Amino acid sequence: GRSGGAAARPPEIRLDYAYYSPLSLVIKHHGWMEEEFQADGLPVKWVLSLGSNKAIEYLASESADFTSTAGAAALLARSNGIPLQVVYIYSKPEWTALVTRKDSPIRTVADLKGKKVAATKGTDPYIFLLRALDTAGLSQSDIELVHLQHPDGKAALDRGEVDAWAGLDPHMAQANLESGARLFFRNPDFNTYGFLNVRQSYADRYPEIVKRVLKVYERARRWALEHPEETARILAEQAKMSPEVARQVLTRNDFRNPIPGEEHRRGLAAASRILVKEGLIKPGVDPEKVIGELIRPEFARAVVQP
Amino acid sequence: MREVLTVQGLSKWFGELEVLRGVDLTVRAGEVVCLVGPSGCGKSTLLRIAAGLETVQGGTVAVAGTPVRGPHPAVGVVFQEPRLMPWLTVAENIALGRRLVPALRAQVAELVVEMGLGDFLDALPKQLSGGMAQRVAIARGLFHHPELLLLDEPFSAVDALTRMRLQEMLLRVVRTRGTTMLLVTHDVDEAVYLADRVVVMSPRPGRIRCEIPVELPHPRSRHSPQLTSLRGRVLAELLGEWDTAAD
Amino acid sequence: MREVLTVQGLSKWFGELEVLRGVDLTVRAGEVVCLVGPSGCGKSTLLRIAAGLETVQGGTVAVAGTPVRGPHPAVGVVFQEPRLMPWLTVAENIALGRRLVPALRAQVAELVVEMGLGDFLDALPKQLSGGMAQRVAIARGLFHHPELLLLDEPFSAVDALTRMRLQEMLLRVVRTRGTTMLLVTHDVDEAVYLADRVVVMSPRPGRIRCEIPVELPHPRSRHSPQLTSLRGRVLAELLGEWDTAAD
Amino acid sequence: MAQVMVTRPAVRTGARLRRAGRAEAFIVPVVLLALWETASRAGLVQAYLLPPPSAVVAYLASALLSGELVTHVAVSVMRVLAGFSAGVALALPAAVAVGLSPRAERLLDPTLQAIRGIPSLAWVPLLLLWMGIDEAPKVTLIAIGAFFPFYLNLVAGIHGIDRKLVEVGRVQGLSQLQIIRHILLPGALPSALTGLRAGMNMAWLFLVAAELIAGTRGLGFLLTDGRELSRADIVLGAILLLALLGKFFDGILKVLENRLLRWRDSLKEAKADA
Amino acid sequence: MAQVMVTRPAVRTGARLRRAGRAEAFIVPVVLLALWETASRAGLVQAYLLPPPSAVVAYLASALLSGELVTHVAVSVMRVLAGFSAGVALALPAAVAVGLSPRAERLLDPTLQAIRGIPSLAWVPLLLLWMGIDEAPKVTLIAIGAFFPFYLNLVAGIHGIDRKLVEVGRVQGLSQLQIIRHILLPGALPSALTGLRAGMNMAWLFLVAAELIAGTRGLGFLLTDGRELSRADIVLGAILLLALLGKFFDGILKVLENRLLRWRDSLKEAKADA
Ligand SMILES: Nc1ncnc2c1ncn2[C@@H]1O[C@H](COP(=O)(O)OP(=O)(O)OP(=O)(O)O)[C@@H](O)[C@H]1O
Ligand SMILES: Nc1ncnc2c1ncn2[C@@H]1O[C@H](COP(=O)(O)OP(=O)(O)OP(=O)(O)O)[C@@H](O)[C@H]1O
Ligand SMILES: [Mg+2]
Ligand SMILES: [Mg+2]
Repeated sequence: GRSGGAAARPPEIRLDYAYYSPLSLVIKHHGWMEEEFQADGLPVKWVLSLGSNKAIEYLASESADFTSTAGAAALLARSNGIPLQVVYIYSKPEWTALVTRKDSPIRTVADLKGKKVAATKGTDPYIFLLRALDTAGLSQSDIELVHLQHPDGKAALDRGEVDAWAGLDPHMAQANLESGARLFFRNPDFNTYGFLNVRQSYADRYPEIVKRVLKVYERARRWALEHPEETARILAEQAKMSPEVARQVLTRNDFRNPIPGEEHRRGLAAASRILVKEGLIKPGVDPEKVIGELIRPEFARAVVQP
Repeated sequence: MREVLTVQGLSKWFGELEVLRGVDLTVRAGEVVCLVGPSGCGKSTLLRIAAGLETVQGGTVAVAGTPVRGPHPAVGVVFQEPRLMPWLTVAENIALGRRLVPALRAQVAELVVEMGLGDFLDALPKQLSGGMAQRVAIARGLFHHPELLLLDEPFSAVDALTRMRLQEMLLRVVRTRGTTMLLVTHDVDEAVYLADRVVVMSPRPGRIRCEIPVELPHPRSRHSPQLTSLRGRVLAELLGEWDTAAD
Repeated sequence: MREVLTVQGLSKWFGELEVLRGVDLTVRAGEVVCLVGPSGCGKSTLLRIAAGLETVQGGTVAVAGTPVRGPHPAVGVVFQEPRLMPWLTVAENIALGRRLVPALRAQVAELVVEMGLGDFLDALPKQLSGGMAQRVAIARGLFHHPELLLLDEPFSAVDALTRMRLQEMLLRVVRTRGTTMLLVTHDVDEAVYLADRVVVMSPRPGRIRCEIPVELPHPRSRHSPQLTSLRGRVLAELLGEWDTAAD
Repeated sequence: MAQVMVTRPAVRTGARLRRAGRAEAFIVPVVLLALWETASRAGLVQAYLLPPPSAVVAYLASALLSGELVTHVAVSVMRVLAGFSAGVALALPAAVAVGLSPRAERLLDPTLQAIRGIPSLAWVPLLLLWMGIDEAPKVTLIAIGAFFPFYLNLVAGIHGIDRKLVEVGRVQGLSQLQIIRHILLPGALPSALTGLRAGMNMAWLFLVAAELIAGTRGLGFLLTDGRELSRADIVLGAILLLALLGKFFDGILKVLENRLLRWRDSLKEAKADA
Repeated sequence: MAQVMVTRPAVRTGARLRRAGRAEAFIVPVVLLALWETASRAGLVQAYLLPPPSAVVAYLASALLSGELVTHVAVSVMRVLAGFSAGVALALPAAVAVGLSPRAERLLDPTLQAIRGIPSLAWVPLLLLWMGIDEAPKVTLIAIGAFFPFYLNLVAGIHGIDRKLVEVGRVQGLSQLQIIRHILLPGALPSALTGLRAGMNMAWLFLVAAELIAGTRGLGFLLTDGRELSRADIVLGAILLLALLGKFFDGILKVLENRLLRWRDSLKEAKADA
């Protein structure tokens, strides 16, 4: 029952790890989650998420209880009725940017007018692209949008099939190192953060568990801030990246503000305007309300020590 | 004597084609009846109906007094083609559906030797000559000791001497097991030599033109004057129908 | 006279099974040779070798002086089974491989009528009786006017009267087109009636036991005393071999 | 002894029976849909996980009205038909060669069998690399999908042809080409038709992977897009349409099969004749 | 007139010929690999897009040494075998029922044909929902993949059986079950074996989708993971292994096919006997 409070406990701790969430890799590498719950005899089950949409599927189908996604993906899911909530920000990543070939004449967003640009619909790079266009007074109809999966976008750019690409790490870092692809438009604020989500009912039922999981995340966050080199090594090893790529990816992660709050609310609100305009959020859904329901900072507030 | 097969007023069409018209035929227990008639007149069809393999448009068919609704366990059939399962050996084809335990295999082997196929117990159908395949089919028909055996030109592919041997074997089966036989043949000599009664059919649509009893005891001499004269009668009946049809 | 088929010292094994042993046989232009022998002695195999469908272990085969390496355009074959393409109609089977333009269709129709199958020009094989299918196969073998025609028990599935009609037709073909024929049969009457020479084979491994010339002009009378005595000779040869084999 | 076997009255074998047969086809799907709807309404499954059929139908209706659905379907059908035709057209000569010549078999078959093992998703980056992002790689991927089932079945069909019939062709003086045309292909037709149906199926299965390549239209795209957007109603709507379209094209081939194989004296035709 | 047809010396038909045949199988792949390596080295394609075979082999070797590869292969093989067996075991009774009974055909076949049209990727969210993320959904998805080719071919095989042979069973007094066992199944065996091979292929194709479900091991995972990480060498290594393993299991079934169908008097066996 819901009244269980501290006494209520799930049969196991099920959470994901993802190449795009360095903290999850750090925790898994050190075995800290297992350590935390060992005394209770609670087994820990790790699931690898290969992308936000998979992480959401695991969460929605109750195959996992803590999963990592981009903020926009969590917003889309919540607006489509999946009752998830963000309890922790594992990173403020700059995992997306606009990329073009080394020798391309494209220098600014304005140069994209009439050009072919690759992106994966509904994902952070896609939202980033639209927001970037907005800064130059352009809209989606001013470019030729080519829908490609992230790795395919990288290949298409390299082969000259498209003029630019709304890239995503680690593909972006790799493109940069391999072929000298240029990140010609960057803006960390246009990324929608790395969200650690739980189902609302889970948070209601097992608040103590949520706090203890976040405590472990806190431990990892502090450690990562103190040991950037080792964090990069763990990332390279676990995510099979070359050390250079891992280092580059890590420099674009900011672990300083883990508590979901106003900053994230604003970020999501900006993203939601794009999503509504593109018809990706169903008509009749009020984004403000959804964002309000999505963000649940109480656990992080209780755990994070300034 | 008990009627093993009773056919009354049978008519059969294949779509637009009338094949049998009002056929009446009775075969009594222990009898050997030979059916002769021009090619395509419906002999095989009649046998298939008796075997419960065809629906009809009119008339009745009964085996041992019971209306035929499908294949009957006491009725054996030797089809016009060998119809061996290509994936089974000779022995397995003969004992179709049963596991070849040693005792059964011995029984099969005996029959195979009687058929003059001693060395081919484990051969596959594709390794047999035409006449050999036909003999395997006969062995299969005999193997489960049917009360009524329907044979459709069973010796058409074997040489004169093998044919005689097999004819004797059939007569032996009739004598020892009391099997009733309805046998289609186009060899008039064979018909009068084997039959207690020869039934002559007319060209399509097949009717029974006449029945010619052969009231000679076995063993018969193949060249006896009685048989020669019967042979003439049967041929004349066939020929008569032929000429009628040709008009 | 010109040798159309020449077989010398032929030997053939199927794996461990010796089927033909040192067979010599010559067929001259315009001749009709009938091959008789016990079931499984290798008659079909010999025909298949002459048709270029089998490899051999020894000896030579030549058609019109040329060594046989595969099917020869001037050689026609009528197999022991009808082997009709089930997806083609009677007419299409007979004209296999050629488009049935009206002129060709008329030719086919003529032949079909001659075979007594007038109504079945457009029937599918599954709609034919055993004897009808066999007649279609004969028509197909004749249709492309071969110089040498190899026939494997072509009349085994037809009734006595149809058989006689077809025999006359074959003789007419020999007379008018000069076709040479090698015909396997197990009907000794048929052999002596049709043949210029009857070749008797021994049981497996098949050898040529003897050749019996039939030096009677056509038309022959089926019941002439000469034929009856020849028939006796052939049967005796067959029987002799049978007894030898049975020892 | 009573009247025995009377043929069933002609009426039953005709239209009535056929109509009854059609109705029976709907029993299972209707029962499944009813169960699903009930489970959804009773709250046994969360609507965000598995929306009830009514919600899926509602989505499809709205997409139909907006005209969007017609485009998706039309685009996918065109791609599948193009890819299927190309795949089949290529598989035919390959299968004939491999079916007939042991040398061609030794040379080609092992490589083809290995290529057959490459999953559709794995082709995407390769095709992108070779053909870019337009229609070509999509149609090619679908063609690859359709190629193998047809190839495999046709080879098996040719290998299974009764040697006796081929011999007839040879002694009747048919050329190699005539034998292929008049004996091997018709003889392998039953297998080939099975292969055609399997190939059509595979073409639809590969469509989804194909439309991962730079598409904004098509049912495969709709499916991926729905997943990307966490829209279960879109996902299920796309699945439903894919299943129905697959069934529709399979139905066409099945009718073709029944027509082309009327000559058979087999179990199936025995039933149909009765 | 010269000596005519002498059988080829026994030696040639034996080991030597077979060895020559095996060698021929490598001509095409070796040529392809050589072309690819040359293109890579000549800089015609960027190594990070399509690394040369040597780079792929290098990756495979390192993964083999670390022991990782063995795990991936073993896990995938186990899944494929489990799913394949399950799919085939379910397809057998379904196909027999549909093949024999027109009623079962009307009832089941349309629904199955529609389900067949659901692409592997579309199953992933559904199976996740029903079965979670462990082995069950993965094996189930592979079983679904293997089910349909076997089902389709076996039904076609049963439908195509010569009615004449079934009649023999009936007049010999065989029960319905005996007819199935002794006549229908062996008679449909050639088709069933084609279906088995196609089903095995499909099992491998569906493996990749199956291993999208929360896996961290298996070749399908390796493939997806490699793409997600932009590691073309991993992607190609996985493709190579999938192709080889697919070929290997197909080869086993092909040997089985050749053995089980020795009784046939068909083109294939005629060649083998010669
Ligand atoms: N399945 C079928 N469909 C249509 N017609 C058929 C079928 N079976 C037989 N027939 C026709 O029925 C007629 C009689 O055939 P049946 O096989 O009974 O002849 P038969 O007397 O046995 O001839 P034969 O001596 O040549 O074997 C033939 O004209 C044949 O064309
Ligand atoms: N493909 C084959 N493989 C193995 N053995 C075969 C093959 N074909 C024929 N035989 C064997 O060769 C022998 C001769 O066969 P063939 O068909 O020539 O006999 P036949 O004289 O025509 O007999 P029948 O009068 O019964 O038709 C038989 O013992 C048969 O078992
Ligand atoms: Mg008949
Ligand atoms: Mg023979």
